[in-house]
Amino acid sequence: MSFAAKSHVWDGTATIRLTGELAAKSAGQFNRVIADVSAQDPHRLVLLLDELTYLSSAGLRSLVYAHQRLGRGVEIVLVGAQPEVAETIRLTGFDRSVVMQEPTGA
Amino acid sequence: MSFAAKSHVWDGTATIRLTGELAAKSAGQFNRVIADVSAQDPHRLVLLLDELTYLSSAGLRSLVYAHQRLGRGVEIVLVGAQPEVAETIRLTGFDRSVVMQEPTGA
Amino acid sequence: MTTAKSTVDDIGARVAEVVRSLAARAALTRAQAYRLRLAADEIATNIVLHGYGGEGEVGLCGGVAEDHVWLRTEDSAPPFDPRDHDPSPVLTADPATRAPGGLGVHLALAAVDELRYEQVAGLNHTTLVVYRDA
Amino acid sequence: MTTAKSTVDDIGARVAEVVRSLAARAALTRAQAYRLRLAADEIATNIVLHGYGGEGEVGLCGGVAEDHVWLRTEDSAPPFDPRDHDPSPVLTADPATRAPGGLGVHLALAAVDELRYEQVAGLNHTTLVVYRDA
Ligand SMILES: Nc1ncnc2c1ncn2[C@@H]1O[C@H](COP(=O)(O)OP(=O)(O)O)[C@@H](O)[C@H]1O
Ligand SMILES: Nc1ncnc2c1ncn2[C@@H]1O[C@H](COP(=O)(O)OP(=O)(O)O)[C@@H](O)[C@H]1O
Repeated sequence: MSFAAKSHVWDGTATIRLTGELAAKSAGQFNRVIADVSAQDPHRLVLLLDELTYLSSAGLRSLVYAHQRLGRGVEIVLVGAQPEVAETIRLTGFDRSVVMQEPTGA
Repeated sequence: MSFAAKSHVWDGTATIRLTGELAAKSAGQFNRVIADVSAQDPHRLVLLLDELTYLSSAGLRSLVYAHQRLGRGVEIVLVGAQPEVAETIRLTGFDRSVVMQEPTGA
Repeated sequence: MTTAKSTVDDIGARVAEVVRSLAARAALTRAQAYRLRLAADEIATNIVLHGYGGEGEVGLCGGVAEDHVWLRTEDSAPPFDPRDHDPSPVLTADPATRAPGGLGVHLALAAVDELRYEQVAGLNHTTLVVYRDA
Repeated sequence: MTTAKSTVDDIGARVAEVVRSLAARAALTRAQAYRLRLAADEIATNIVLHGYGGEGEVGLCGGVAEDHVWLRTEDSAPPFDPRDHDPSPVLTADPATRAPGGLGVHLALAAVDELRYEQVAGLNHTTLVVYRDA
């Protein structure tokens, strides 16, 4: 059940690499990283998901939080989600409000 | 669930050291060792139990088998049983038909 | 004596452990195991959070049948049948502005092949089933 | 697809795994965990051997309550209530000449603090309880 979120902000783009399992236990940690990067007013948020092995609804709640914290004009890009994670995002309609990219398209 | 039974017979005494867990899965293996040593007609069977960490009724069935295979005149000595194993032997009345020894008394 | 009640912070790991063991025995595909874990995590986390209000006892059961794997939660919180929950208001809302939450039961129902709910001796029994034929 | 029915050779390891996890959560003493494992091993091995005649499905459930730990087997073999089994003929016989066997149910009943048996929806539910106060 390990989870890590490493972020950096450069030229208006905030990038967060998620590693491990984003679920009820780890959502608070992710929310704190989102709050940190949003304080730097990025105009784009890129989440690198290729090492995210598990995502539950508690993690999706963090995505909603990111949306609302960053504001409407900020694009959220999800890169390289593993198949099960991508399926979960689609099942809950988040693919309509974010841009989903294959890793090579990043 | 590992189990090992190492035996030797010397001067009419068969000694078997039991290691690990003697349960349904391992009882057959122990029975084969008993059959081997009984073929050498020992007059005494010593079971070294200090490394036996688990004993279920399937293992006690092997003790009955040993009794019957070796015959009435053969003494069975159990040495150094761990507390839970010793309790199981007592609960099933085997302490009446074998000699139970502390390791230092062996 | 520790209380050992499950919390939102540990129930997920317990569920994952049970699913791992069932998946190994039943030779589930990675996708099947993932779906069972996700559904069980959502259901069990809800029991702790909404049913008990933060912490409480959740019994976990599991087995492998000829054509399916099943996992059941048992709890003594107030009755709640996940099949009665309608997620459509949340799903049709704009994700950027909708209220957070309200997705767990929807995901659980979508992830498994069957979800059964019964009350047995005053307890909630919620059973999740994943078919073994992929 | 593997059948994954439990056999006498693997049921013991499954039981041990469930007990290990319960014992860790409930901080059982070594002796308490041993007693729960022994009883569950005897009951579950009997279900496979006597109930199913060699192999069959056994569901395993467990939980930690305020003052006890419980483990339940669920099986669809013919009804068998271990509490009805009288071990005294075997126990009073001379161990050197008695028939082998007939000790498992006795050990199971002696090892735990409670053993409950119910039929639920045509299944045997056998529940073992060990109190947490040593
Ligand atoms: N075990 C439960 N007991 C009581 N209410 C529940 C239970 N599980 C879910 N609910 C109710 O159903 C709603 C939807 O649950 P869910 O889809 O998981 O979303 P969320 O947990 O994010 O609110 C919860 O907000 C809660 O009101
Ligand atoms: N689940 C079961 N279904 C049917 N019969 C059983 C079951 N468990 C035990 N029995 C019966 O009870 C007897 C005693 O069981 P036990 O004390 O474990 O000894 P053993 O298995 O060595 O015979 C068995 O021989 C069997 O006839």
